[in-house]
Amino acid sequence: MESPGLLYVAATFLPLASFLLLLLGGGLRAAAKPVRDTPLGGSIFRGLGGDAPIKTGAYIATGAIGLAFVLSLIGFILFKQDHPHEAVEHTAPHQEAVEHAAGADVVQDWRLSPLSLADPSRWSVSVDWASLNMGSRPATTLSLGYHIDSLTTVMFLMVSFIATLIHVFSIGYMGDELQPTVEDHQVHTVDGHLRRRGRFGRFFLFLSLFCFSMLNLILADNLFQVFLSWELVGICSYLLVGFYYERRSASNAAIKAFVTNRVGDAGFIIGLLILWTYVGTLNFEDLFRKIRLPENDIANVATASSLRHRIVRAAVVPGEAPSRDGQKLQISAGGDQVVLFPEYSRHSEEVRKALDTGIVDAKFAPRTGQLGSMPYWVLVVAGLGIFLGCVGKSAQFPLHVWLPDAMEGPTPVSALIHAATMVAAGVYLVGRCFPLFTPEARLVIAYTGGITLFMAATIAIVQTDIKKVLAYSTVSQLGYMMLALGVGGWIAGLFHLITHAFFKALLFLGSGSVIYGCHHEQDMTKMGGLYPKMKVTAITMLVGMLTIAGIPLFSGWYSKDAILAQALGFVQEYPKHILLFLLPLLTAGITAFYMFRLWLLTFAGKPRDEHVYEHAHESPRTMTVPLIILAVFSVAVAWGWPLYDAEASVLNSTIEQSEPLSAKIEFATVHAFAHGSHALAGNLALGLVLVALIFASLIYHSRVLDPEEAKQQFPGIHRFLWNKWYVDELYSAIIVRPALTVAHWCRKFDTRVIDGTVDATARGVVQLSRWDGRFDLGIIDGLVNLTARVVFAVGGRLRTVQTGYLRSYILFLVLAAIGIFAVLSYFVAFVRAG
Amino acid sequence: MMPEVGLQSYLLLGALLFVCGAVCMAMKRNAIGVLMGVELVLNGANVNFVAFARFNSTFEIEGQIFALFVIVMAAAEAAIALAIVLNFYNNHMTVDVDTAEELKG
Amino acid sequence: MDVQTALFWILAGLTGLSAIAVVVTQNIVRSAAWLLFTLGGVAGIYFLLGADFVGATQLIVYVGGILVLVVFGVMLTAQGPFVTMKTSAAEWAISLVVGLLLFSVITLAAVNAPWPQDAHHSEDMESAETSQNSVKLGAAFLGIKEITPKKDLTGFPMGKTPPERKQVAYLLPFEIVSVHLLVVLIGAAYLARAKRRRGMPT
Amino acid sequence: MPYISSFWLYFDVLWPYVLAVLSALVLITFMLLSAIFFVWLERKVSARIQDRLGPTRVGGKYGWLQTLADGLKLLVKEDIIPTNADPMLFRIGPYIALAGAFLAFIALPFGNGVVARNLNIAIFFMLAVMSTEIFGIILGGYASGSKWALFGGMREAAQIVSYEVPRAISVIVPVIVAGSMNLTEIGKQQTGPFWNWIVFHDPFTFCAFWVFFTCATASCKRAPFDLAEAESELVAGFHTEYSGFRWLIFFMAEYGSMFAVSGIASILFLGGWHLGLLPPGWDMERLFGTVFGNFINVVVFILKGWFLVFVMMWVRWTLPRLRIDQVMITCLRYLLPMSCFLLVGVSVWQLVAAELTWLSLVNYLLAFGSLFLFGFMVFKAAATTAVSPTQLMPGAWPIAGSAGPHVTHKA
Repeated sequence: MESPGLLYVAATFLPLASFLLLLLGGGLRAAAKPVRDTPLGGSIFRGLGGDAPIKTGAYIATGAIGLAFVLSLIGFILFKQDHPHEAVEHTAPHQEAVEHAAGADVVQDWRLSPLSLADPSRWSVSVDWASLNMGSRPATTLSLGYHIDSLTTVMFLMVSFIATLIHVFSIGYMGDELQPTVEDHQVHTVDGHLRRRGRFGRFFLFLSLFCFSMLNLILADNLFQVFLSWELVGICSYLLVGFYYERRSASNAAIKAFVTNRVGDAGFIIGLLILWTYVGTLNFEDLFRKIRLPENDIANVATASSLRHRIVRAAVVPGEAPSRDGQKLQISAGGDQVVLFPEYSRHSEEVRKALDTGIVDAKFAPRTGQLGSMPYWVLVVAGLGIFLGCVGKSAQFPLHVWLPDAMEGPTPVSALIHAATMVAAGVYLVGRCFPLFTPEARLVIAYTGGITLFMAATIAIVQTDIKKVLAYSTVSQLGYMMLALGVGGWIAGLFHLITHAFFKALLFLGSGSVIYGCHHEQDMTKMGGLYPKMKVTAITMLVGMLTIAGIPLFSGWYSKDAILAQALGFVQEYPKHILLFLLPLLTAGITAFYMFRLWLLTFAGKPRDEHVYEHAHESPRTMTVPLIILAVFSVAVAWGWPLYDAEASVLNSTIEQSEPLSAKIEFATVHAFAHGSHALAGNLALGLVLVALIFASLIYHSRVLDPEEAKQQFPGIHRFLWNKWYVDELYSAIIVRPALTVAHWCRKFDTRVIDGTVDATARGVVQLSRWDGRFDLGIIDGLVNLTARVVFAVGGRLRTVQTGYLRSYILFLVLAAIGIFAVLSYFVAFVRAG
Repeated sequence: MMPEVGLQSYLLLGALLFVCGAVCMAMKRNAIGVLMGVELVLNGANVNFVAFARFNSTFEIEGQIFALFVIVMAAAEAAIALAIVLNFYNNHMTVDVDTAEELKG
Repeated sequence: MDVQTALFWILAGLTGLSAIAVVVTQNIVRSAAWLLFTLGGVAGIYFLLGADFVGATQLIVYVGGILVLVVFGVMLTAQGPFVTMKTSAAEWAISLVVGLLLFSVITLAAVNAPWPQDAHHSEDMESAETSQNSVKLGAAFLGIKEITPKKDLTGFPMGKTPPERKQVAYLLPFEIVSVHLLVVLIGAAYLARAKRRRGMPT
Repeated sequence: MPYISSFWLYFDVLWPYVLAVLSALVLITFMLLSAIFFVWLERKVSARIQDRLGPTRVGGKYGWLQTLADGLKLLVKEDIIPTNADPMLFRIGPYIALAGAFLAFIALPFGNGVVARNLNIAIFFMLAVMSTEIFGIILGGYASGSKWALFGGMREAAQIVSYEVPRAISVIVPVIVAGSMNLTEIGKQQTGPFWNWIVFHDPFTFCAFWVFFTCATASCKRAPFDLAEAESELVAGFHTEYSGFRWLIFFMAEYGSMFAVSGIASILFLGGWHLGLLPPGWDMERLFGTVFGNFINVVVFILKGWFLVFVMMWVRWTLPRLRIDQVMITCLRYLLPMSCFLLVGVSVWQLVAAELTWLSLVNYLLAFGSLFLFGFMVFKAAATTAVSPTQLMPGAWPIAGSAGPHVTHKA
């Protein structure tokens, strides 16, 4: 195949096609509705379902995403053929780094950056979408393109696979929406409950659009395209959270999610604009090549410098005033400038000269082959800005508040968007942009993740809504990933992203199955003892629970251990950041506790609500089959040989292929420590988890300890946790209320002063135009009309001359001839006489 | 006695024919009458041509040739005029030119 | 009074009176008959003027062709047996006045203008051997130069010498005219062809 | 103008008038006489062709004076003008027709110089004035106030206007050969033996003669082209309403024009007033002096004309009448292209024959071939025993009781 990357493009556009098809169908149906009495309109209207929604749209959407999955599977196989995995010898970290630095003169091209490929033309294509010119020189170019590397392939597989399963699940779960009239019991109107038309098709319409956006986000080879998709998934999230928009809570949650994400996106835009301004490109590969010292020079010879893959900082040479077009910089570790390398650095002699002399001739507007510079703090801000975007999307502290509320959406949406894929986009982007982050930014990432994971886990302990528990669990797990990335565990973080996607989808779908079986009852306190009623759901949920808790040989165990080991390694390197290890370790136990609590409250014990219990039933096949599949994958997705080795799995090694060398080099010692203390960290966590499991079963199963007692014993802590650490209240106090107050005053100013001024002006103008109108009508129109009337009157007289009678024309002709004769003869006589 | 017959006599005859033709055109309501008027006018002119050819040796040839041309043109004119009259009759069911007043002011 | 003069007055009287009769007659076919006399009289005038070829052409084209065509037209468009269309007295009066005006203007011009005359070969008509009119005409058509007398042009502004006259062959113009006539005849046949009228009672 | 008191002093002035009146009288008398003769001839010819005897009583054995009697009858007949008719046009119609036919005689030479007016464009003039004849017929047909007459007039107009074209073009063919439109000149060129006649000059003139004669027959509205007076369809065509003297004048015009076109044919093609049996360069004036020679010329010319008129009658009573569309098709689809082809052909012939002298052999070939054919026909006619009206016709129904048809074969 000439360019297998196009498979991924096709896989991306399939959901878009499905979206457009459904949109067209819906539009046609809506257009045909007023004319459904006519034969054509009627046939179109009834063909598209008539009054009741039809399943065709769902099949189209499911088929599209299923085909996308198949395509991405083929692409994955082709990619693996192109990029065979090389066995990594786990030797001493320093030794490997040194060998790497000095030994291999010729390095494989595709290891230059996370996005470098063996054969770029096969796997990446970029087209210019818009170009901004400054004079004759192209300033910057917005391009659309795809760039497939191993991370992309894995993400593609994960997203398309889970999305396919969730599509299938949704066909069953959203069955209520197939009715012509749906009664929404949660919305009260003056006529009782709200009655509306089923929105089956619309749901799959949004799902398709979301799938396209998410896949396009993964596919993108530049930040601009990522941003576009970012906003698209945002709007899909908004639409799907507010799917039941008649419910006030749902619409509020949708708005909250959207607005919170806006805060993060503001940071994202700032980061984008900084990079655009200083670096001049948004393409990942070009960005990394400019910011980090490249590995190879033009002759493909390794750069003989210890600064390879590092951000090269430099300080202004004292006494050298900056000239018009550039400045002289001296490379130094603590310098306040960052050297920007040429985009095609391998073609540059300047780079070698700069590295040899230590003096950089940085231009303000570097041309091809020239070096540039940007202030270091700006790069830090850019990294933090992009991270802020990720914080918003991945619901990290302090922007985590929207995610639990987003559970107002239908459960498949929660599973797909708000657990498995979209919220992971933030983590994905941090991983993708990893070389952009300075050590300071990475530390912020790590601490953000640490705080988030702990806080969310503690909140999850006291939640009673089954989906809220899972939502906070998601926030917590995302925190794990962020922390892993922040401490240099690039592989661990993204590894956890993949495993988490599977088991969290499983858990959400399981909860969806429970909710469906209990007739949309989400409160765990009303459940209990459901195991006999829904065995498949219970068992698959148990598998998911064990996975997230980190029981050995379940996939979560591998990834969580890797994160903990990475954190431990980082703490060994930098002991003052001990909190970065303690928080996740403790949270591992808490996670096991609250998940087990969830399962026990739901399925074990005696039924607490007879009504719910009696009506509970197992879900249909379309829902249980995805559950089983996801359970299998949750267990086995990270398996390799030997079974206990996390790094032996195909998943791990595939992700490892695209690990940026900068991460590998900068965190060489951390990796080495982590490798050494892997067992220690894993054992500590496992111990805690077991303790937590026992504790949970004591409380919620054996009833040795009464949870109500505990609640009364620690009322402060319980209230604190119940109120989710008062974050919402804090926001309300410091942001929402002041903003409302200011808005109130602004409104008053607007209505009184500005509107008053405008009204007064308008009144004046009206008065003026009234006079003008009179002038116009009376004098100008009068003149015009007078002219017209005169012309009309003259014409009316003159028209009688045009009798239409041929004969009178001849008479006139003869008369004219006589007249001409007369005049001519007069003049001739005059001339003769003269 | 009669006055001497010279060029002027012929010119006056031509003028008479011409005027008769013009008046005929102006007075006949029948389209074919108008056509006859045109023929009269052309004949009046032709008489002048031939008279000049006779009385002015400069025009001995040209006068006659122009008369010939005029006759041939008259034939063409008559043919086309008759075709127009027939069309006119088809459209108006009459040949009264006074009914052709669609374009009057 | 010699024959020429007498014939002129006879023919001129016949022609003029017939022409007036054409105008005055109300019946269109009678007008055509009077027109026949007018045209015949004009042909006679041509013969009298020595232009026998033109006269014969006048007869064959006008009488044999155009007049027959005109009567055809009358017959094809007549609805009653004898078509008459009355003209009002006022129109009569106006037309008469205008016609007299025009006649007086032309008469004044014709009588008062100083026409250059050189009456020539007045006796050429006596016999075929001496009247070479048609021969000259043919030679002129062929562009034989010697046939055209070289004299001053009339109607030229006084005091200016007229340019050298160039001999023109009239064959090409005559051909053009004849082709034109052919085209016109075809066009007329096309125009006048029977068309199926829509919306008309058959 | 000088005052001259004596009559003889006026002679010079009056002589042209006298001459003109005399010529006109002679011509109109000839026309009248020949018309009278033609009427008689027509009756006799038609009778013989129809196996009848025709007039036998008035004026002797052959009914010589039958036409005179007819004319007397017509003259004393009541002159009827129908109520519907337009009286003026009804009256002048026959005279216009007669004038058209008569005017043609002005330019028709009966002998060498025996012509009322020797015009340079005589043949053109004749065609022109003969074309005015139809106008009288149209007027008569229109003014009669009868639909039959109107139809007849219309047919006449359409037919003659159409046939004028090939007639004129086929006239130009001998004119091109002769190089003149002066009929006297053309007649003079055909002096001597009969192979000098223009009809034998070349194949094109030979064909042109037949075309011309056909067109001439048609333009005289003679059968088989007598659609204007088709008695089986239109009662009597344009002269349905005419009676008496006016009717007579129409017939005089018709017979006059018949002789006129026959005269044209004989001058243009058949040697004019030349007998055709004299050696080359000889003519009657040379043999018998100017006056007597010319007398013989006139006789020869008139006999030739009469013969052609006889042929027309022969054709009339032999061939059935065509339909009007066949008449028009004959003209427009056959005669017109043929005449055009002949015109082009004779022009080319004149150019080529000037170079290739042996082409004059065609002349003799045509002349003697025609003579042989003519002689053969005459011999055939003479050798076949005439079938008298009293005998049975071959192929007729046998009379009951008789012994059957007995046909007398030649011995």
